[in-house]
Amino acid sequence: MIQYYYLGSIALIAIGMYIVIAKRNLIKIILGLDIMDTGVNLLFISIGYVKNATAPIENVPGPYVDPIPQALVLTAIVIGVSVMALALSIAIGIYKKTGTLELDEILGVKK
Amino acid sequence: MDALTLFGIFVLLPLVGALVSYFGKKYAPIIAVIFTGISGIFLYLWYGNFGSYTIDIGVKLNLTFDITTWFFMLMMNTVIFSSLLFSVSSKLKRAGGFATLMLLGFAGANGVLLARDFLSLYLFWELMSWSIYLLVLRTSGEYARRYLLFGVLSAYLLIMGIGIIYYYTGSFLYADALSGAIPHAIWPWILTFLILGFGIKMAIVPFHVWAPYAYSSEQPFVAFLSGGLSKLGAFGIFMSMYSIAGISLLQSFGTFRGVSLMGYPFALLGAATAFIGTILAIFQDDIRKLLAYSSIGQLGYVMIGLGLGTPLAIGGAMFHAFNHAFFKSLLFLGAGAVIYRTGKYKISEMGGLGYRMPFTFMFVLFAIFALAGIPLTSGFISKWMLYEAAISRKFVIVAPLMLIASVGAYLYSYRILYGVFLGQLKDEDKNVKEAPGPMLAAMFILMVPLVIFSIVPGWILGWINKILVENGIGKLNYTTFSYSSAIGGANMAVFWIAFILLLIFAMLMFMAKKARVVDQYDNYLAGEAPPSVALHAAHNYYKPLRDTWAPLLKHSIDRAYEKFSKFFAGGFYEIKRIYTGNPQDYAAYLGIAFLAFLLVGWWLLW
Amino acid sequence: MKKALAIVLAILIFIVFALAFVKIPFGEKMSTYPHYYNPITNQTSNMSLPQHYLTYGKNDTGATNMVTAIVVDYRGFDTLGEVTVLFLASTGVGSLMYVENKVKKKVRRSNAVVETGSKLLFGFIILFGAYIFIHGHLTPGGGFPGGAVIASAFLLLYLAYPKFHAKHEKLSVSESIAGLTFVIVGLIGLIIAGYFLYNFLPFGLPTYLFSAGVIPLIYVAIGVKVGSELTAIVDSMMGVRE
Amino acid sequence: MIRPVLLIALPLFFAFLSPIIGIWSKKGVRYLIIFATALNATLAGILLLEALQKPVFDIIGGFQPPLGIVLMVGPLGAIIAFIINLVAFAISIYNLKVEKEPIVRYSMLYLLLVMGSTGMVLTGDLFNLFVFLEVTSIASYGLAAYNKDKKGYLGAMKYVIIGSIGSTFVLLGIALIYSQLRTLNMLDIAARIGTMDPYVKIMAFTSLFLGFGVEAEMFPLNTWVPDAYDGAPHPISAAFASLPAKAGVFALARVIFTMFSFTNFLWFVVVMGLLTVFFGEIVAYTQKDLKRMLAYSSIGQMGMIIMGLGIGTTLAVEGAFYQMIAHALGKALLFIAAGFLIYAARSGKIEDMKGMARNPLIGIPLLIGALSIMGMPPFAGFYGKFFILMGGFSQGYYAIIALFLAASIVEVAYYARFIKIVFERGNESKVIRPDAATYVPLIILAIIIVVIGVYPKPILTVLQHVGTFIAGGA
Amino acid sequence: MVTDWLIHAGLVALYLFLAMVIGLLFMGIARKITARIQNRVGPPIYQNFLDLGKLLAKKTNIKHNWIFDFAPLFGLGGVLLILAYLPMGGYIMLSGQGDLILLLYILAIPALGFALGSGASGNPNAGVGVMRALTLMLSYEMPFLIVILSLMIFYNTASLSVLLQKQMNYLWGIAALPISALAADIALQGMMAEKPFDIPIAPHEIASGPLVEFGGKYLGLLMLYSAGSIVVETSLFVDLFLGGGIVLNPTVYGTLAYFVNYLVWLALIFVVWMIAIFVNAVFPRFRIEQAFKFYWKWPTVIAIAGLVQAYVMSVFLGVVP
Repeated sequence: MIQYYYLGSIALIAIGMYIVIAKRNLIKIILGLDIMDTGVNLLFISIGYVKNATAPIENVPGPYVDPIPQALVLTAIVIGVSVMALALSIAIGIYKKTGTLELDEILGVKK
Repeated sequence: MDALTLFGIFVLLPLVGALVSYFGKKYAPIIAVIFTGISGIFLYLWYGNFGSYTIDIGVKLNLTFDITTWFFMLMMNTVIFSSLLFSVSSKLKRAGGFATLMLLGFAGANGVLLARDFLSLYLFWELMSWSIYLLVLRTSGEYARRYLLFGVLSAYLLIMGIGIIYYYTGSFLYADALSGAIPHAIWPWILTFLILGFGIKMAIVPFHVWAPYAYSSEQPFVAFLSGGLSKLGAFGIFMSMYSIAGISLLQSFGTFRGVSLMGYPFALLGAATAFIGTILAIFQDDIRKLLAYSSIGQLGYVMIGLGLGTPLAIGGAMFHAFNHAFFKSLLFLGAGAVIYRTGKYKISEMGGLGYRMPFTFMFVLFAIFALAGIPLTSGFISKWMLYEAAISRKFVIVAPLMLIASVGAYLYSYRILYGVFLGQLKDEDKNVKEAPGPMLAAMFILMVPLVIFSIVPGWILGWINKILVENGIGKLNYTTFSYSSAIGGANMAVFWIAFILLLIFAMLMFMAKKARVVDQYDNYLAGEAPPSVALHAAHNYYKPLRDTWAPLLKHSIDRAYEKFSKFFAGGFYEIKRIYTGNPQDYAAYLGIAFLAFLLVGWWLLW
Repeated sequence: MKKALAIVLAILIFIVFALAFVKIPFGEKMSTYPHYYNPITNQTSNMSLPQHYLTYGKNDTGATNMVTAIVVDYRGFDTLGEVTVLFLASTGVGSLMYVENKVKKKVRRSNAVVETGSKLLFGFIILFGAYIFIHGHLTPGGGFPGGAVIASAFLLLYLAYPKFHAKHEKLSVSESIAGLTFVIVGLIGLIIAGYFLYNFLPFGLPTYLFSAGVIPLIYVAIGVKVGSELTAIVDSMMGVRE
Repeated sequence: MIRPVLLIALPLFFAFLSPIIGIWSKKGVRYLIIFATALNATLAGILLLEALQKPVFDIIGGFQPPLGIVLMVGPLGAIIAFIINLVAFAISIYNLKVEKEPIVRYSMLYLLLVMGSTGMVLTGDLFNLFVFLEVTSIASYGLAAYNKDKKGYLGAMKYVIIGSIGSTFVLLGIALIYSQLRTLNMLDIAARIGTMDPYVKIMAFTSLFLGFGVEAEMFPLNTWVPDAYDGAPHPISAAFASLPAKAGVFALARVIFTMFSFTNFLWFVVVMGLLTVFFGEIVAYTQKDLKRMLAYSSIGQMGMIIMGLGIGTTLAVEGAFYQMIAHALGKALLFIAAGFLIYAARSGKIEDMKGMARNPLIGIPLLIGALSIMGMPPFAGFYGKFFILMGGFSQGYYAIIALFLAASIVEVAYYARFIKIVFERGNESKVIRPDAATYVPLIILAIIIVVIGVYPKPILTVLQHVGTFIAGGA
Repeated sequence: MVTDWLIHAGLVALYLFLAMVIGLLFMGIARKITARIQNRVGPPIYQNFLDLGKLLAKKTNIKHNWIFDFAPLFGLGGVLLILAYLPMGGYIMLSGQGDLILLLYILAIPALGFALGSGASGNPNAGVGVMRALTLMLSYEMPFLIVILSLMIFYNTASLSVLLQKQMNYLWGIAALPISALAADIALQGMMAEKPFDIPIAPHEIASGPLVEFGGKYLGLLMLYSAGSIVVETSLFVDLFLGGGIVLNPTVYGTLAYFVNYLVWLALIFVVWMIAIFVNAVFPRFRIEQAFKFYWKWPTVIAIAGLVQAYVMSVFLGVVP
C-alpha cells in the first residue's frame, strides 16, 4: 500500500513550516502554524487506519479502525484550537499597539 | 577529640559566631574577638593530639589535624584575633556585617587547612574567596569585581587540577592521588593547574593585579587578608607539591643540582614576583598600594622557597610565610591606625606622625625591621634560610634577584618610615592622638613573636622541622639559639649579646652631655618665618629612580589585562547578533537544529 | 534569501520524514500490531492495545462508541487536561482582550432574513448540539463536537443581532460548574474505588441511553463547558459593539 | 497514603472554582491561589517522603498501565515536583503585587501553569506528557502577554511561534513511536524500544528531544526566552524561570533516560548543553536590561543542567538534578528581587539601579541568590555545579569542561558588575523599603537555599536513586 | 672558662679601639693627601682627633626628638658590631658565629639608624640626602652582591672565617677572581661615598645631606661612626680578596703571627684606602641618576663576568679550593 496519506500529511507539515519561515504577515504565520497542526493530526489518523475497516462503533460489525489515534487527535485538535485562539488574540493585541501586522514593520518599529 | 569537636570548634564555631555577630551591631567586633579567642585557646590546647577524621554532611569531608595544619592555623588565628581586636575601636560602618564576613572567611580558611580531600578543599576555598569578595565590596564594587574574577579563575584552575586527578583515580582523597593510577606524564599538568590556582591567592606576578585593589579596603580586613589568607596559597602549594605529589615524584622529573625540574620554574616565577613586587612598591604614593605591592614581593620569596624544594628552602619558605603573616598584618594595622587618626591615605600628605603616635611608630618600625630582614627580628632568619638554600645549590639566577629585591625592600620601607612618621609634622596633624588601646594591643600581639623568635629561633625551627620530617622532605640542623646549613650558620644569642653590649657602650658615650630639645623649624630656618606649608620631602620620593626606570614602568600589567578584557567584550557583542529578535529566524534555527541533530544521530548509527 | 532558506528547509524536512514514514506500513491489519507490555505487572499480553480496546472495551466501560470510551474512560486524564487547555484558552483570550475603556465600534444592522432565520434556527441548533453530546457514548461525536455546535448557535445570534452580548458572568459560571462536575466525578471515583476518574456508576445495557456509567455524565459536562467556553472566546474576540 | 493525582486534581478544582469566587471578592481569589499552592507544596512534600521507599504508581481510572494513564513518581520526580510547588508558593505571595486588571483570570492562569508543570513531572504517559506540556505552554502564552504592552505581546508572539512548532515536533515524535509500538506508556515504550526500526527510532528521539528542548531552553531553541521573560510581568518571569523550565528539562531527562537508551549519542547532548551555556552567558554579559540579563543567565544555567544530563554518569545526573533544584530557587529569588529593583528604580536598565539594593531585606537575599547561582559553597548551587564538573571530568570531557569554566567566569563577571551597581553607595535618598509581599518570598527562598547548601544530606539521600532513574526506572 | 672569655672580650675591645684610631688617622691622611693634590698644605694628620675632642666637649647640643638620638646610638653601636664580626688581621672575633649574609644585613643596622635619626630631624635636606643615599645603595649593591655571590659559589662557603682559611691555603680572592675584585673595588667607591659617589653628603647641593642637623656630641659620635665605617669597608675588601692580611699561619707561630698579620692587614687596608682617596681627589661628583645608570651598566657587567667565571670554575672545572 503506497503511503499517500503519510506523504500528504508530511507535505502539509513542510508547507506549514515554509509559511512560518517565509511569510511576512503575522496572520499568515499563525495560519502556517495551524496547517502544521492539521498536518500532524492527519498523520495521526492515517497511522490508525486499517484497510476497509469501519469506525470503531460497536453496534456495527466488521473490522474496526484503531480507535486510539482518533482519541488522541480529538485532544490534539482542541489544543490546536486553543493555541490558535491565543495566537490570534495576541496578533489583535499587536495590531492595536503597532497598527500593522507586517512582521518587519513590527520588529523595525520595536528596535 | 573526635571528628565533630574538631570540625565544630574550627569551622562551625566561627560560622555560628558569624551569625551571632551580625546581630551584634556595635558590639559585633567584640563578639567576633571572643569567638576567635576561643578557637585560639583550643588550638593551643590541642597541640599534641593530631589525627584525621571524616564528617558526613551528605558528602564525606575528610579532615586532618596535623602539625602543618596546626602551624598555619596558629598564624591564621593570631592574625584574625588581632585584626578583630584592632577593629573593635576603629568604628567601622555596619560593623555587624564586617564581623560576620571576617568570621566566614576565617571558617573557610580553617576548612581549607583541615581539608584532606579535594571536595572539602574546594568547598572551603570558595567559601573563603567569596567572603573576601563581600568584604572588598564594602569599600568599592569595582575592586571587588576585579578580585572576584581572579578568585573565580583560581577556583576554576583548581577544578581543572582536581578534575584530572578525579578522572584517573576516581576519588577526591589527597592520599589516593599517589595510588599510581595517574600516569607520570600527566603530573606536570595537574601540578601546574593546582600551583597556579593556589598562586593566584598569593598574588604571583601574572595574577597579582587584583591585590592592590583588594588591599585598599578596610585596614583590619586587609591585615587578615594579606597576613592570614594569602598563606592559604602557600599552604595549598606546599600540600600539592609535597603532600599530594610528594618529593620523590617531583624528583623523578629530573633534578638540577638536587632541585626538581618541576619546582624550579615556579621558583623563577617567585623570583620575578619578588623583584617586580619590590620595584613597583618603591614608586607607590598611596600607603595601601605600597604595602600591597610589598606584600606581593614578600610572597614571591615564599614561592621561591616552595619552588626550590630543598629542606632548607621549604623551611625558609614556611618561616618566611610565618614572619610575613605577622609583620605584614602589623604594617597594615599600623597604616590602619594612621589612617584612622588622620584620615589620609597618601604618604606625601602625612609626615611627622612618629612624634604624635610613638607606639604606632615603634610597632611599624619593628615590622619594617622584619620586612627588611634586619637581624633584630626573625625576618632575617627566614631570609637567611632562603639565601643559603639558593646559594648552597649555586642558583645564579634566583639568588641575585632575591638579594636585589631585599635591598629594594630597604627603599620602600624607608619611604613609609620617613613619609609617614618622620619629617615635618603638618599643622592639621598637630593634635593627632596616639591610636586607641585595643589597636595598640592588637599590634603588640603581632610584634611579640617577631622578636621572640629572633632571640630563640629554635622553637619555631622545631615546628618547621617537624613539618618537614612528617612530609618526608628532610630535616634542618638547628639548636635553640643557632642554626646552620651546608655553607654557613649564625648564632643569634651571640649576636644579641654583642649588640646590646655595644649599644650600652654607645649609650654611655652619648649620655656624657645633655641636649636641649628644640622645635622642628629651629635649626635649618635659623630664625626665618616658617613656610606656610611644611616642607616634607616625601612627595614623589624616589623621583630620580623613577626616571631611570621610566622606560620599563611604561608597560603595566594592569593595562594589559584591560586591553585583554576589552578584546573579549567586543567579541561578545558579535555573538549577540545571533539573537536577531525576528521569530522567523528563530523558526529557521529550529529547523536547522533538527536537521543537524538528525545528521549527527544518523552518522553515529551508520 | 529567507525564502530560499525556507524552501530548502521545508523540502529537507519533508524528505527526512518521508524516509521515516516509508518504513511504516499503512493500513495493515491490527493483528500485525506488536503486543503491549504491562510495566507494573511485568507481563506481555497476547494482543495489541487497540485489539484489547475493541474486544474488552464494551464490558470495561459499557460504551459502544470506542473512541468515546477511550477519550472519557480509559484516557480520561487526557481529556481532563484537554478541558483545562480549553479553559485556559478562554481565560487567556479573556485576559488579553480585557480592555478597561470600552471602545465602541459602529456596526451595520444585518438584514431581516438573517434575523428571523437565526431566531428560528437557534433552538434547533442547541437541541441538535445537546443530542450529540448526550449520545456521545453511543453515536460518533461527543462532548467537543456537541459543544462546538452550541457555540455555533450563539455565533449565529452574534451575526444576526449586532447588539447581542452573552453575559460574561453567566458564561464563566456555567463553564466552571461544568469543569467542577468533571473534577468532582473524578474525585468521587478516587474516594469510592481508590482510582481517580473510576467509572463507579453501573454500565447498564449496551446501546441504551443510560449506559456506560459515568461517561454520559462527563460528556454532558464537557459539552456544556466547551459550548460556553467557545462562546466566551467568540464574545471577547468580538470586542464591544454599541 | 497520598495519591499523586491529588497534586493535579486539587489545583484544577480550585482553578475551576475561582471564577465563581471571583464574582464575590477578587482578593479572595488571590489568597485562594496562595492556599492552593501551599496545599500542593505540602502534598508534594508528603509524596516525596513516600516516593523515597519505592516509586509510586497511581493508576488513573482503574485500568492497568498501557490501557489507562499512570502517574509514575520516582524519588527524583517527587523532589522536582516538591521544589516546583514550593517555588510556586513563594511566587504566589509575590503575585499580590500585581495590580493589572483581570486579576482573577491572572490567578487562574498562574495556578494552571503550576498544575501543568507538576503534571509534566508526575505523568508516566507520553501523550499525557504532551497534554501537560500544552497546558503549561498555553498558560505561559496567556501570562507572557498579560501586561498587554508592546514588549509583552511581541515576547508572547515569539513564544507562541516557537512553542507551537516545538509541540508539533513532539506530536510527530509521538506519532512515530505510536506507529511502531502502538502504545503510549513510557515504561512500555522503553521496554520495547529495541524493536523499532533504527532510523525511525532516531527520528522519534530527535523530534521529542527538540520538542521538549524548546521548553528546556536548549541552545538553538531558546531564542524566545529573553523576549518572553522580558515582556512578562515580574512574578511570571520568576515563574517561567523555575516552573516550566524545570518541567521541560525533566521531560528531556525522561526522553533521554527513561524511554530511549542511547549511550553513544549522549556526547552530542553534552555539546548542545555546552553551546547553550556558552551563548547564554556570553549574550548575558552584553545585556543592559536586568530582566533580559537574568533570562540569558537562566539559559546558561539550563544549559549546564542539560550538560549534566548528557554526561550521563550517576554523579553528573545527580549534579544536574541538584542544579535543577538550586536554579529553580535561586532564579525565582533573583527575578522577584529584579521585580522589586525595577519597581524601585522605575526603569529596567541596570545603570539606573544605583544602590537600590542597599536595604538588607532585599540586599542579603539578592546576594544569597546570586552567589548560589554562581555556585558558591554554602549555598545550594555549589554541589550541583561541582558534581556536574566532576562527572564531566570522569567521562574525560576536558575541553568541554574547560570551555564551560570559561563561560562561568563570564557569568561571574556580569553578576559582579550587577552587584557592584546595585550595592553602590550614592543615592541613599531613592532607596525604598520592600513591602511584605516582596521580602517574604525572598526570605523563604533564601533560607531554603542556605539550608540545602549547608546541609545537603536530605537532598543527596533523595538523589541517590539516580542510578535507577538512569537505567530507565521511575 | 670565664677567664679566657674575659681575655677574649678584652682583646676584642682592644681591636675595636685600635680600629677607631686607625679610622680617624686615615681620615686625617685623606685630608692631607687631597690637600697636597690640590696644591695646598691641608690640616695635620691628627686634625680629626682634635675635632672629635672639641665636638664631644661641647655643652649646648641641639636635639629634635627621641628618634633623633637613634642616629648616634645605632650608628656607633652598629659600626662597632660590624667591626666585631669582621676579622682584622686574621684575628677571628665573632665571625665564627655569623656568616657573610649576617654581615651584609648587619651593615644595614647603622645605616638605617642614621637614616632614621636624620629623617627625624625634620630638615628636608636630610630627607633628600637619605633618599639619595638609599638610591646610591641600591645601585652599588647590585655589582657588590653579585661579587659576594661569586665568592660564595667559588669558595663554596658563606662563613668569613672559613673563607680566610681557604684563601690562606689556596689562593687569594684577587688572584682567583680578579674580575670580581675589580668590580668590588668600583662598588667600594660607592659604599664609602667617596668623591664620584659622595652624592648623599653633597655639601653644595643639600648642605651635607643627612648630617645637616647634627652638631656637638651627635656630630662627634657620627664622626666616630664614619671612621669606623672606613675601616669596615676597606677591611671587608681586604678580607674577601686579599686573604685578610694573613701571612703567617697563626696556629704555627702563635701570637707573633697575629702581630705580623695585623701589620700586613693594616698596610693592605691603607693601600685600598689610598686607591679610593686618589680617585676621590680627582673625580667631580655624579648626579644620582648617572650614578645609578653607571653602576647598573659596567660594574654589573664585570661582576656578572666574574660570577660566570666563578660558576664555570667551580661547577664545570670542579676547582674546589
